[in-house]
Amino acid sequence: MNPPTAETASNLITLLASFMLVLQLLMAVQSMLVSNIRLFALQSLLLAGIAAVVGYAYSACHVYLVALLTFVGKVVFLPWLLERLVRQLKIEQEIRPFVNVPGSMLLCGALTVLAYVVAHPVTSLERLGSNTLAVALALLLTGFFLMINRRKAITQVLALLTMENGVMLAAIALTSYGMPLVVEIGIFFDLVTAVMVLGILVYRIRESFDSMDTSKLNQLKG
Amino acid sequence: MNLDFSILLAQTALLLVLAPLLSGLIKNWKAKLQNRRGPRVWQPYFDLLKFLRKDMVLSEHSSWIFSVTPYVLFLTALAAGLLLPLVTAQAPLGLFGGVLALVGLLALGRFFLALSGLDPASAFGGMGSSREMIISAVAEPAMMLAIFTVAIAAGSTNLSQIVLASQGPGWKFFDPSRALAFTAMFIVLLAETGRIPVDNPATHLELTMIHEAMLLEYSGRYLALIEWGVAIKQLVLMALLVNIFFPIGLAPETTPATFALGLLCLAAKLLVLAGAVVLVETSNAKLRLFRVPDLLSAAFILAMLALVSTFLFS
Amino acid sequence: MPLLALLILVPAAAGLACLLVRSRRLLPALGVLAFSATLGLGIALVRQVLARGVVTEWNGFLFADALSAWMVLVISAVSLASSIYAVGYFRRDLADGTVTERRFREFYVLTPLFGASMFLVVLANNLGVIWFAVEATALSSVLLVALYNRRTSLEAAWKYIILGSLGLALALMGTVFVYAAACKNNTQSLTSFNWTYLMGVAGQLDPRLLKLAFVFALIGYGTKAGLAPMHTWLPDAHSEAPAPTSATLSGVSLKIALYALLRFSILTTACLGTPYSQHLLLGFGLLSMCVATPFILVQTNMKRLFAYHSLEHIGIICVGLGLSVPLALFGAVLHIGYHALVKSTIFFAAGNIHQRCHTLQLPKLAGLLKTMPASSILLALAVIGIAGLPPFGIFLTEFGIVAGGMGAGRVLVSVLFIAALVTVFSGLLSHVAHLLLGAPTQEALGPRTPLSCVAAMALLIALLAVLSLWLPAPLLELLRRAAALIGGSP
Amino acid sequence: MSDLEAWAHIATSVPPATLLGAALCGYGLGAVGGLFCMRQEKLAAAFSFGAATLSALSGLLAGLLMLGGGAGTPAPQLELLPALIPSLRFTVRLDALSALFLLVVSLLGVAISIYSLGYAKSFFGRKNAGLLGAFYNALLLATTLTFVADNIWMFLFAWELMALTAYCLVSFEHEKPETRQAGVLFFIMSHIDAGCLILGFLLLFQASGDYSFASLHGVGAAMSPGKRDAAFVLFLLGFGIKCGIVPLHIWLPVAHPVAPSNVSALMSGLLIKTGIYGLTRVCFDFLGAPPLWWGVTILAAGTISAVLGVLYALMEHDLKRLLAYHSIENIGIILMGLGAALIFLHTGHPLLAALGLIAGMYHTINHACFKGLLFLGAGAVLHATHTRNMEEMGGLAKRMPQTACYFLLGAVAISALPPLNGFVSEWLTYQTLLQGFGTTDSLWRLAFPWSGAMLALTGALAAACFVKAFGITFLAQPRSPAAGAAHEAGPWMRAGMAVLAAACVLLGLFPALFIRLLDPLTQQLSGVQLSSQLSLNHGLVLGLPAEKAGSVSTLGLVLTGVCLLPIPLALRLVFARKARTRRGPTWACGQAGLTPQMEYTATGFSKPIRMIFKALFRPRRDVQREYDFSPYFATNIRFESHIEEVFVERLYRPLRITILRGSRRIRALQAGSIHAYLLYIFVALLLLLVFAL
Repeated sequence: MNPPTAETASNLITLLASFMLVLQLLMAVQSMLVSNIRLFALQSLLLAGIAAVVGYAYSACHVYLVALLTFVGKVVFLPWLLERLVRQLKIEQEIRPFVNVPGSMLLCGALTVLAYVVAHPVTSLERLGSNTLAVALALLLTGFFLMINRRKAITQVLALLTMENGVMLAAIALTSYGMPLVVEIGIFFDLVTAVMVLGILVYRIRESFDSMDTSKLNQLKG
Repeated sequence: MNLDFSILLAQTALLLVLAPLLSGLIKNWKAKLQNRRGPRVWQPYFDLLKFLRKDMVLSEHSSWIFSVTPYVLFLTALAAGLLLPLVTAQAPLGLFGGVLALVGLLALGRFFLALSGLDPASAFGGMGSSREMIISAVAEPAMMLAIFTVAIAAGSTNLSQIVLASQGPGWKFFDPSRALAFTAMFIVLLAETGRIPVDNPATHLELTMIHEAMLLEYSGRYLALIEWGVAIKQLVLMALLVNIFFPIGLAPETTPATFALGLLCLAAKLLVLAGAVVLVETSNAKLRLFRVPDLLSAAFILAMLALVSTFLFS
Repeated sequence: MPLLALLILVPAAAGLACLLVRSRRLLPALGVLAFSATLGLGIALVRQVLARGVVTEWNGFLFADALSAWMVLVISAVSLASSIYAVGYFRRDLADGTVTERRFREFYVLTPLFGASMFLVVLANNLGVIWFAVEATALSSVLLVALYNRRTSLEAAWKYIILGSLGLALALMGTVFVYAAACKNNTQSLTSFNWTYLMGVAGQLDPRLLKLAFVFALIGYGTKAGLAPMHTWLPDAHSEAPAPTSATLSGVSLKIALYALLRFSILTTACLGTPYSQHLLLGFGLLSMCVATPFILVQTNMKRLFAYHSLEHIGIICVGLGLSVPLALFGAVLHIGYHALVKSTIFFAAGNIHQRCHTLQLPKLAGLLKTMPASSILLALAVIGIAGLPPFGIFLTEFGIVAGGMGAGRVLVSVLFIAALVTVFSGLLSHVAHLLLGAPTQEALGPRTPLSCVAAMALLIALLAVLSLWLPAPLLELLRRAAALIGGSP
Repeated sequence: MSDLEAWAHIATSVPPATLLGAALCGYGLGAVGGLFCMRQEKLAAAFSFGAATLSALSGLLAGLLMLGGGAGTPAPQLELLPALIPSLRFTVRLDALSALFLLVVSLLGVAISIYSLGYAKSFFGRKNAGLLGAFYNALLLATTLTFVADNIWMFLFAWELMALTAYCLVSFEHEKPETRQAGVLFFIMSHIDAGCLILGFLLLFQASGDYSFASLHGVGAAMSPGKRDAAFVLFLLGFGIKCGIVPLHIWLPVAHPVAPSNVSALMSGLLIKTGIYGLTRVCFDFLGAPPLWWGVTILAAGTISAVLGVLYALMEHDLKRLLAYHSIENIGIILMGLGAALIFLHTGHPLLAALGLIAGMYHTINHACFKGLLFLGAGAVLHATHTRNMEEMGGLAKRMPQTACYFLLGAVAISALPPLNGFVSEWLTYQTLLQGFGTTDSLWRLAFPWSGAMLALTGALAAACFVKAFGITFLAQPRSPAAGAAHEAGPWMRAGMAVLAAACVLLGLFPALFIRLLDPLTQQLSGVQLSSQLSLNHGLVLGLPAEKAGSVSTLGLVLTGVCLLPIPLALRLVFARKARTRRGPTWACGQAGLTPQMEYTATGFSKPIRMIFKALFRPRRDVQREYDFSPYFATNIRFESHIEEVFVERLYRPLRITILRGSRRIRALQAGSIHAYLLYIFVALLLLLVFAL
């Protein structure tokens, strides 16, 4: 792998990673469910792009396969599944989150700074893209905060999936070609079944409770 | 310890004879101080004789304890007397027990007397035994501390040793610890023998009598035995007090001469103490029942001071 | 004869078979058959492990050492007992309609899969596969928790899946970090992710990365293991699930996640050399014990009471592992076995009481010794066992852990340990005494407890009693090797 | 006579270890037998209590042989079960201290098992007597194991087993809610003291590195003073709860009365002694040379427990609660002896330390006997009148003559009146305290006579309390129809009481003989053999080593009494031959006749003490008066007076309330909202990321 393509590849990966972080912040602010799903789809697309670039940079065919899987799974199938669920359950608007918009923006910023501080001593290991590990950690932490902040079940699932994206980014950034293929497929398969099971549960909860507001699910106390 | 029976018999006889005389004497002197002629000095002998001859009425509710108690009281008092160095420094049964055994025997007598007070199912007996047990309980720590003071000075609880130790050189009485101990023991003596400030021996008024209430149901020879036992107990306690704190005339070994001399000294000392008791009885009124603990706690404080002063001033 | 593969495939096959088989009567038999087969295989595995130290198959993909063999035994014992118990339990549920036909079949499909994924966790060599297997246990058990389809059980299932997935996402991040540290010297293949390889090369791994990995693994797998403060899903899930499932959940599945966390801890100790991971385990263990205490003291729901008690016992095991003194480690490993047996009996008894008296509220229940003598006596014996009283083995293990702690000079830890144990004991005793003794208050009583339920409980209590007083030599050797393994000397 | 010698020869030839083994197996067999034939009550009860009697007998023999063999006999060791973990082994060992307490447990076991053979009949049809027998045997097994355990693990194993079996027995009649609460309180307190003991023993283990008691002898010297004091405080707390030292005693008056009577006798005669055994073993054997404040603390604790125990006992009108409080008082007296001995060990007077030990141990044996006797008597009375309230008894002496005699004998013994065993052990305690005054010249020596005075107060109050207990229960007229219809206890029950009564008399009259048995103990713990100097005139008189010190001979006093008996008899022959005796009504101020309501009541009897010690009891009384037209002509008056349990009201109840309120506040953490749960995990992650890396 000659140096110039490595140079451009790491720049490209850093650019795409930062775009993923921006999308994450947008999701933190956005209150419409459907647009949130689309933002997630876009973020997954960027992740697939990064995988493709890594594949090209190291010309390792199995990374292309991972990029393709990410594209098919996370950009096409999961958003379609979630949108179908949203349409079926006719829930449109995300009700007021716990922390208002400026507050959550501030918190996401703080979490990103924390991610950089934590990732700093470890960045020497990266091969492609400067401090993509920090971006991955930031995605993880902000996804976690998003999950706490939002009341609707679908948004919590989405936040979980963005955390998953963060982990995948870390996998790609830290290791030269990502994790071994079998493990990738296993993880991917788990992700899909998790979302399907969540779907079943959301459907059943929708049946017995009339609304999808998770803060209503609090009978089990003490 | 040569258990020669002569001293044993002499001391037993002495105890039996002197006891009624002493209580008769005290009654007589008390009357004289209240310028009454009062009963003659040996009136108690006649009383005992009369009781012995009279028929006896036992309460229908009482159990075997009612009949056993007179014997227990009489024998424990007598046995306690024999533990005491009455006339000479040699107590006849000194080996069988020291001052703790003496106190224990008197407590055994009191225990059975209190039970016999409860036995005939009358309220007076119950009230008497309850008050008797409680007052003796509160008096016990003061007596024990006074005994401890004396026993520590002598290094043993054996009465003969205590007497011999206190016979040492110099006039021991003015030693502050012995004076305080004597006062404490004197107050305890008043409580134990049921004298005026604590209990009125002469009355039959239900609410004021403590000791008498327990004997209410007795009659005939049982009453005689109990009266005699109580008199012996009084003699024993007064002799104990007198011999420990004023060991004059108590010769180390017993010969007929020392026995006679000792008897004289004992009589003199007992008369002085009886006079003191009579003086206290006539000059004081009976305390209310719940003021008696204050009197006895005063005795306890005195005994405590006596103990402290053994090593504070020496 | 691929022993390890069979251990995983037999329950998986049983699960699929239950999907296809039409007649309803055959399903329980299949479940019991599957797990008795795994028990047999487990015993064979133990014999092989003792003979050959380590058993590997599929060129290193499946791997079994002393610790995993012991876990296999525990899993198969508890699953067998709960499948026997489920026979009687569901016959009564089907009879009074609380469980529909579809849910009944759903239970018999998912439980073997749940067992299979648990076996995969303990037998996998690759950390990624371990993560995948733990995720599989979570997914297969969430629908079991929601079996009754009541509002509360749905809520419990929802919390179980959300917190579980979150934890596993963090655990995945930890696994990625370990993998990154492993392939720094750019050997690029599946084997470089195997635990055996990692242990071999532990010296050269980057300590900073491993510390970060252990932190994420601790929070991730800690959530699945129910360590405080990540334990909040545990009482809801264990009290809402049907009795056989909550027995398996409480008895074994918490320890499966703890097993995964333990693998990380062994790796980190080997790499760092300092007891960094043991101090964290110790801290979280003590925190779990202290957090469980107030909830047990003022608990009003019976199943939640026993669920919080499991939280406390997980804390005990973590403290044992954290002290990493030979006696404490032996105590912790043995405690895993004893606790699994006792806790399953207790949840079986809770199931019986729930079905007989139709309520789990402790104030409403009293005098069960008269109304349900058989399961009450077995519950009393189980509570005596779990409270750590002498005739049963948990007294031995708790004493071992404290003695190990004091021997290692950790006085404050031992004092806290004993204080938590005594407080929890007093809470548990006053609740159970009120439950069992006195005059019965229940009027409308359900049908009598079927024989299979009582048999399952009696089997477990008998096993516990035997193992408390006499450990067969091979088992003792297996436990000593497992303890040595955790202690860092292979 | 020859077969007697043969029997004696056989008895002495069997080694104590096999006898001990036989006893343990016997108890185990009795327990299992009781469980198996639970269905046939008569057979189960007979088998289990019979087995208990025989095994207790063999235990008694083992103890006697071990102690009789003098100081030199080697202590046999026995391995009971194969060890689960190599370092934690089930071994037992019979050294001097264990042998003494084995003697106590077996003596009491024999008497109470015989008693139970008759007492179990009251449970037929109502409760399961086989189960009672099984738990009874298990308790005896666990207690014996506690006394003879040879390593930390075995001791704690037996200790917890004892707490478990005692709990099952205390809540045997669990229909009544007060029994359940008493059982739970007992078990929680026992578990707390087990916790303290575990920590204490492990502190010792830290220094010795090995679990066996052999390695723990004098391990205190190897420990740092701070750790040694911490270990002492932990042991004092742990064993203090089981002994019933005053601030920790609240479970005792609650648990003993609710248990079946044979169990309360066993518990108060024995279970409390495990605490004394523990304290002696630890303070004298393990912790080495004690600092001064240890001895003074135990002496002070003993004094306070004695005085408060008897004061609270006086206020009770429930017969078994009264006896339970007296256990606290007697424990206080034992601790006085042990505390004084500890102080002498510190000031370097082994001779006096041995005397204090002998006083404490002898009172332990005596207390086991007379307290067991009193509880068995109370059990017989309860069995006959179906009530524990003394106010409803009376006149039982005529209806239950033998039980009355035994109870009276016990009462005289516990009130420390000559010639019985209570007097002898209190005499020894007085002598120890007296000698103590001269040993040091620091101000601490005032503690000895002050404790002596308190001991005297305790003795006298105990006498008052038992005049009340015996008088109100047995004398005068029956106050309730049940008491009127009372019948004498069965032959087995009387036999059980007779054994203990005989023990009390023998221990009282021949102290020198039994003190010779304590030689190996004092040799082991304080390095001095004292019995030869104590027994003068070949065993008849008990004297102190110093040549002119005090001495006592209860036998002598009895003989004197007998010799003096002819005097009153002679008086009767001489003067009262013609006097007749007849039965008449008691004097009732001339009115018609005495009704049972006119008798003195137990509450009335203890009224003066309640007035004198008002500050401690804070008595409250309320009088409800019903009247038709004028308050002065009341038709019905209800009087109720009760005292305040200081420790329960001021210390334990507020503690319990704060703990439960705190737990409810913490319980709010699990508020049900998933967002809160996620926040907890998030905070945990952040904290770890920031601090732990």
